Amino acid sequence: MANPAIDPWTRPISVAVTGSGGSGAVTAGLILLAAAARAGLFGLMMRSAGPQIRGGESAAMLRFGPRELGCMGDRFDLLASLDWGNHARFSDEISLDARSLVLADPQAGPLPGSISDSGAAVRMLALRQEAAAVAAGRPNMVAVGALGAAAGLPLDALLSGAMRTLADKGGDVLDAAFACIRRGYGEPAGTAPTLQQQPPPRWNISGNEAAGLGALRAGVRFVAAYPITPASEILEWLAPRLERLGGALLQAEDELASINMIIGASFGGVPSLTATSGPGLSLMLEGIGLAVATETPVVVVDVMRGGPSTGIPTKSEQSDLDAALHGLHGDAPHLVLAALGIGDCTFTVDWATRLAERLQSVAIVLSDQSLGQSRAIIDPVPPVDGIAPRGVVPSGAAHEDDGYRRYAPTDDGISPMALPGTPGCTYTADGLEHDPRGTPSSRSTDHRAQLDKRRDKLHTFTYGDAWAEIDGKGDLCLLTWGSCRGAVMEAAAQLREDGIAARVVALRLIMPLRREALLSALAGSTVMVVEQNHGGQLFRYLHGERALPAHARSLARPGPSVLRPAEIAAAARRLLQETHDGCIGHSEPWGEGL
Amino acid sequence: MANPAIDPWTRPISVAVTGSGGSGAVTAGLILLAAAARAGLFGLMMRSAGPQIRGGESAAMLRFGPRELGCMGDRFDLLASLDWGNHARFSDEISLDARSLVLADPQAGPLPGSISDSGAAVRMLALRQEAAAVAAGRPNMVAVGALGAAAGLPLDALLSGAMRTLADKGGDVLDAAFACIRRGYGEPAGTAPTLQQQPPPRWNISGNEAAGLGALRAGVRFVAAYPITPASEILEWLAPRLERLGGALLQAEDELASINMIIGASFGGVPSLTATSGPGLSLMLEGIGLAVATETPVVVVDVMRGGPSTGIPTKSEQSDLDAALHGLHGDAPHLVLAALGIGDCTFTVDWATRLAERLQSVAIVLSDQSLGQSRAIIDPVPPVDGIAPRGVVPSGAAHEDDGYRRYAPTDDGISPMALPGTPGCTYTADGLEHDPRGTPSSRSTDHRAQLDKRRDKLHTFTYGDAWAEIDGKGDLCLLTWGSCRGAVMEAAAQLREDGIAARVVALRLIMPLRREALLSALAGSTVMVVEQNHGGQLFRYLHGERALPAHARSLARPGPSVLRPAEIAAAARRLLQETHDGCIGHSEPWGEGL
Amino acid sequence: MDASAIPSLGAKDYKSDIKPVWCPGCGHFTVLSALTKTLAYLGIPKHLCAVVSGIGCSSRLPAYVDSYGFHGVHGRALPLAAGLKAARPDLTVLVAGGDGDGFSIGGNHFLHACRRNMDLTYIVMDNEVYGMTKGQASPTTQSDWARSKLTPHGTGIRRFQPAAIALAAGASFIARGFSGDPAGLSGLLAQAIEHPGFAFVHVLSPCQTFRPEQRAWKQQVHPCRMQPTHDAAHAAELIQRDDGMALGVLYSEQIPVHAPGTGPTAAREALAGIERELLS
Amino acid sequence: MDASAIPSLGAKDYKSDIKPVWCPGCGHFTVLSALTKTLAYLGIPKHLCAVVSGIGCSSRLPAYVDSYGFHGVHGRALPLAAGLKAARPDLTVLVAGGDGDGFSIGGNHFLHACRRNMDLTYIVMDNEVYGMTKGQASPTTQSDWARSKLTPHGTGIRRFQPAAIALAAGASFIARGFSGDPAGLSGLLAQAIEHPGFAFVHVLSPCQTFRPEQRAWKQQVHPCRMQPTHDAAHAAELIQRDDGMALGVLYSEQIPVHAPGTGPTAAREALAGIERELLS
Ligand SMILES: Cc1ncc(C[n+]2csc(CCOP(=O)(O)OP(=O)(O)O)c2C)c(N)n1
Ligand SMILES: Cc1ncc(C[n+]2csc(CCOP(=O)(O)OP(=O)(O)O)c2C)c(N)n1
Ligand code: SF4
Ligand code: SF4
Ligand SMILES: [Mg+2]
Ligand SMILES: [Mg+2]
Repeated sequence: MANPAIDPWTRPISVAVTGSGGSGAVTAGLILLAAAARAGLFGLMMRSAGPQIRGGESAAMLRFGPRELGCMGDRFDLLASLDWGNHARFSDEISLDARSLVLADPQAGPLPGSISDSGAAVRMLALRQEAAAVAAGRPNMVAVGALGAAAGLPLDALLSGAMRTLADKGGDVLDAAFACIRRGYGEPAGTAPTLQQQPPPRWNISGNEAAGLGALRAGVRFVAAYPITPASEILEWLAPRLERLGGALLQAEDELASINMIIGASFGGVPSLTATSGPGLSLMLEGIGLAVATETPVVVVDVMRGGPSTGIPTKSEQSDLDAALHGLHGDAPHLVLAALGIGDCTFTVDWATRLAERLQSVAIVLSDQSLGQSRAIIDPVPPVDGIAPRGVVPSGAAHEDDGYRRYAPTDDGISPMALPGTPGCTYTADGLEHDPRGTPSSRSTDHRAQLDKRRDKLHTFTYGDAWAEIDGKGDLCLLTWGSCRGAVMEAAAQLREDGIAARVVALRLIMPLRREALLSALAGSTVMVVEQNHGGQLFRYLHGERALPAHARSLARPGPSVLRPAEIAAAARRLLQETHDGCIGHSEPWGEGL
Repeated sequence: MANPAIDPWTRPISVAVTGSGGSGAVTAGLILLAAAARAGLFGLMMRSAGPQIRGGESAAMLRFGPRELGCMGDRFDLLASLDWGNHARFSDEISLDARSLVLADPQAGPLPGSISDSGAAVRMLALRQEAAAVAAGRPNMVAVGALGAAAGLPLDALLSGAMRTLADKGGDVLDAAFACIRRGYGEPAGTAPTLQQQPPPRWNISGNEAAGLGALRAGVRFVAAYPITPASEILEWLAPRLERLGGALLQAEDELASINMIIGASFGGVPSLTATSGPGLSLMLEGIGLAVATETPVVVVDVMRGGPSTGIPTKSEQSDLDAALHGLHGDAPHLVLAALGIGDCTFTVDWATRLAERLQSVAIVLSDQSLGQSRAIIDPVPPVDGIAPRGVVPSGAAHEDDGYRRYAPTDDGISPMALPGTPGCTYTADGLEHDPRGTPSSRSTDHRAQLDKRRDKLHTFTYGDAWAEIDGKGDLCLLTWGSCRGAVMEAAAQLREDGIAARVVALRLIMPLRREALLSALAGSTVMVVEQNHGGQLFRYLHGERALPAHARSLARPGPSVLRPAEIAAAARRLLQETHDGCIGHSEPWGEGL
Repeated sequence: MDASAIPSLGAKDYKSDIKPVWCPGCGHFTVLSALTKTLAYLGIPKHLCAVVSGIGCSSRLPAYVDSYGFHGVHGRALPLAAGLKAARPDLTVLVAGGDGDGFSIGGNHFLHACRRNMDLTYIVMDNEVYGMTKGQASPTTQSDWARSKLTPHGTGIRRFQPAAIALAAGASFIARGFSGDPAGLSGLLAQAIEHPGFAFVHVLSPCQTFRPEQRAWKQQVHPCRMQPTHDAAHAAELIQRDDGMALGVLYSEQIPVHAPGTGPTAAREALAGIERELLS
Repeated sequence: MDASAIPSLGAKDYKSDIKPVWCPGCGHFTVLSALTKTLAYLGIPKHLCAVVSGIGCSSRLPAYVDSYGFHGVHGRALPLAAGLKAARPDLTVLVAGGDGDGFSIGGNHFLHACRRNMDLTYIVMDNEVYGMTKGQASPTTQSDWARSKLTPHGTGIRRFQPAAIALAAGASFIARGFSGDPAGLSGLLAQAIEHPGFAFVHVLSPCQTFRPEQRAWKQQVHPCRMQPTHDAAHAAELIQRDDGMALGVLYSEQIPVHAPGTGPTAAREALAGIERELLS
């Protein structure tokens, strides 16, 4: 049944399952993803749903292959539709062509025009009928079997994937699933599987889970938060695990409370974090400023969604960069980092937390819906090391006669922090400008000294190489940040296939900008800045820091759909053509246009 | 008694009155200011106080002269100290030199070192003793008389100034004041004055009052706000006056409420405004984003103070620019304007409100403590005209069969707004992304269309010349914004006296940036960007917009003290020197340094 | 008022053509129907009515009513409505939302709206859960409800008592309805809309998806045993003793309505007079 | 407890060397003294005490106490303190502020702190005005107080009733003190600090500068006539009938203290176990 052109061990393949809400498209996707992992493949799964809370329609979009996958591809190899009810909603996201294969249930009614027009091959498969033959059988499980077979996955991987995914359902459900998968696979009989081969030790993880793990690794033991899409899963994952580690999660009454709760906890000495999305970030800004002014380390993870305002809560966009960089009133330097992929959510949150603790500063970590709510099969991410913990006044330390100086100037701008409970070091942290002891002051000299200190401690720190991921060489440089890195890397690969050498620079530490390092990474190249927002927010920021050559161009395209490798590669080709023709003019930062 | 070098009809003179809280230094200043107006002079008065709520120490710093005064000078001609208690706190702000005259009460104890060291002439004046000779006499009133005489103000102007300032006090207070002023003036006897000459029709106005007036002129009839220093006077001035005009001011429970209240009122068709300072702006950002997304016109006046966080509430700084420009999550284009002087608070709030109404957008107007809480004698500011009012669907208008399309695309991006009460046009304004009818939509095409519309309506509007004030010609361009304009203008005048031709460009409309116009205003000049903050916020923003030449330099210096003309002129001279020496390198945006 | 006497004629005209995103069986559907029925019954012209809300499943209601509407941000419906009412006293302004929107993030505005007694009707569809964000505990959730992943052992803290808080904050009209009793609910909504001043209607509106056990509410609700009292102190005791399932008007009093800036005395003076005062 | 028996010995040691910004005669001075006296009386080690506040004249208190302190932003002291207490159950965490800070901008946190019943003591210095911003009406200001320029005819709306709201929100300890009765206040503060759970102390603390008429409070306060009751319903009625001038413990009950994440059962498992579960 396998299609010889489809071999996920050779090149990544893309598979989609769509259906109306409740049809189980997402469960089918999760099983296929787990199956791919069991079969030793890497994988990625994104999901898409309509506005309905329950019901409506949903789609699981998967990709698996022999290497880590940072983005969906440009096209789909396989599609199984559980019904055609709202398929139109996904036709943009799931592009098919003559090389694609569509599995359709004749009982589901006529094919939508978009399918016939795509030129994809269609194979009829009686999903409902096959499922009906099994007690409590469900068509989505038949689809799992059929897609798995078409994708060349071993049956035992599929069954084992189902076992993992349906672990908390009853045995009857599992038995029915097994039977349906077998029928879909075309091997209706058989016993329960034992997977022959031990799969490599990989993670099956979502970006939101990965962010939670990064927090735990860095020592976060207190979280206060208010639920919001698409950040809630970070909190849901952390709540029971914090408890297991002796920490706690507190559900706050709102985001004003949650940011202030973590400031209080961190003042008490416990590394603390909150997670939110755009509207919550807006509400937290006053509190974040307080943490900056009092030099209380906290971490805010913003899982971005479509903006402005309530925007498009279930879809991804990189449009909160401006607010994260510049949203605080007053001069309030802090750290802004972006996770470069699903697994990188672990690294970046881990690193950000350690930096915030070390530098007694705020770190805002930008993730987004496309990372947070997608799952991947990846190699485990190593923990961060080499950053000293928060500098704390040891209990019993002697200090000057004039009292403990919480905000004393030091060479690196970091003043040791006395935690409550330390005898002899009582002080009051204050959001008012203050002198070195923390006493409110409106003197120019105190203001200047503290402004300098809060800026310089961030600028003079040695951050090492993790400020960016840099790949490849070439005269063309694709400069990007956050979740776009996956698609940009794949675009660079496509360009290389065309003989165009391209380097990719993906920023992880956005503020403070490692300007000199960035300038040397860009040196001599034609630069295109790729990001998923309307205003070209990174592009403008980098120009503001005078960290881009004058000819740099912007590829900024808003959500809700994520950027595709081919879209980026095409823009790069146009740019090179223009450069070559000598007609490259002043760069308009708005529009995806070049 | 008058000093021939001191002639406010020829050149501006500076006068300070200092004392401990309750000593009446500020009242003395207000009388002097009113007196100057009565005498036909222009004037400016800033005040400074310590952290105490009442008591502590306070100073009135005045300047008056033959032309409008946009800033304090670099030095003081006259100082009267009511007591020396906390004089040290003001010695930075009130710089004296050998040409200065200090009036000191022998009963107030020994002169502080800073006075003797300054080389200023000291004249002893028995303030307390003179006051004691009058029933209920007060030393500050004696000081008014003495300073008035030293400054060359006519006695009847002083008495008339006292009458205006003390109007709501009893007749006894006024009589005592008159007697003391006469004694201080050196003309102890006499009858109540009648001012011979009719003073020119000028305003005696603070920046906060001026902002309130701009709002009323533009039609604002609803204000909701939460008190905060240094913005409260806008609200206090407006509350009774709105009522007189049939409008209302609602004191909200917090800033989250106040921004949403004005959105509701504006949705109902009434031009609406709120005023706040940095911490309140932070809290309003989510609501401002809602106004952007729903295209509901509102105006937010931010009277800036020292930041970050609670910062320095009673002192001025221009450090909220970043937050005003970029503080909103998502791509949320809006208007940002800055008042260029005390009187310009009227013009800029008036213009901003009309723009917001016309463009169905949010206008954030930046003022600051140095404008808001200072008073000036100025020529009345003419009202804004030539901007069409909000485009509203007339009652009884026909519209397409598919219902009223609130967010229909139009040529200029402005879709006529139906006010509640208009039959046949019911719709729901929504902070979710929406289609032209306002129905929530997560389609890429709808998102893109609305993002484009919200951006383009701001970018394509014809703003006319008011985007900046441009003065002078020359190879040196001092580019500034907001309250700094006064000092920059005076610095340019100082440079011109040295034979250095300088032009001044002061931005009033900061976003959307009139980039082409700015580039041509800067063309061919050596540019120095002057602002009162730590990060060089305008400097970076303009670079981000690619609206500055590469060699532009930044003079960014934080508060609390305001920038002085000589400080700016000195920086400009250093810059020219460096340029001349050919050693002008890469511009560091931080630090005042050049 | 005999609630069953409310004619349904015309109710459909108050429904917009937008399809609700709600799950099948969601209590909010019935609240929508009861509301449109009430608007028809009261004969409020569609264009003179505005429904304001925050964010949540319940807060999606305005778009489904064919009147003017504002779907604002989470928790801020009440101030937005207060501004609208201050600007436009001619409109009937209704505010709709959920227990999360109104009592968690919006709790402060609830307090101050009760005190402020502007002529608004506030309908909270309480399902004791955050429906829209997929099932976290809200302030009204029982402290031992352990099915939210954020609070896997339950919240462990006292429930928010909407009626008791409204009373303590100074609300002049407090009623409780149930989406399973649409006729009764329509009657309460009509009284609330006609009440001069701030009227709070606490509606028990089950969440099918995250709180299926709320189907039992049908059996648990009962008519309010207390007579509507005008004595706040007595009402405070009665409401505290109430089990939270009593339907009807819990409190009602007539006090002056706060109508900022709309008094008949507000003379429309010319701006010129104000400008003249600025002269030095 | 006989309040006059509290020894003042050592109270001075709890005062920092920072000079208060308060006006001469401000009620907040006495609250500061009563507090330091109480800390001395209870013998709470300075380094194990933390005072958290928002913004306002009253909120400047932490810097004047020689303990750890946090002067946060306006209205957010309670959540900051909740986070600190969750992280550091070993500390005595006190929260101080004003009527504007606590009941206007901070009203929502007040509600939820009462419900949450963490072991915090919340001292509100109520002067029925915004002192720091120079005299605007606060939620507790009488509706006809017309001396604020923002509300020149008075607010026209009902006053916020702190004790009634606290009770309705579920607070387990509610007392009222007066800065003019420092001994009585110390006694109440001691009880509040010793109360396990959330203790709310409403302190009448006159503003000399903007409410000089509050000097009359001295004559108006009187001891609380009600016996501390443990029946919330009954207390609700009593507090509603109270004139707002009764001093003493208005309500007190013993319920489980909420102590997130500090249960003795919280096993300190290794992170490795959690990481292992991620394997595909
Ligand atoms: C500032 C902000 N924080 C969080 C959210 C996420 N959010 C959306 S709806 C909601 C809760 C809704 O619960 P409720 O009001 O009870 O309505 P229901 O869905 O139960 O009807 C939350 C937390 C948001 N949209 N905005
Ligand atoms: C977000 C924010 N809004 C407004 C203010 C201004 N502000 C400072 S203190 C205060 C009111 C203080 O009143 P209260 O809490 O009663 O304290 P009091 O001064 O009367 O002791 C206000 C409105 C602020 N600092 N921050
Ligand atoms: S999740 Fe619950 S509240 Fe939301 S629509 Fe579904 S049933 Fe209704
Ligand atoms: S203004 Fe009032 S509250 Fe503030 S310090 Fe002065 S007397 Fe006290
Ligand atoms: Mg709910
Ligand atoms: Mg107060």
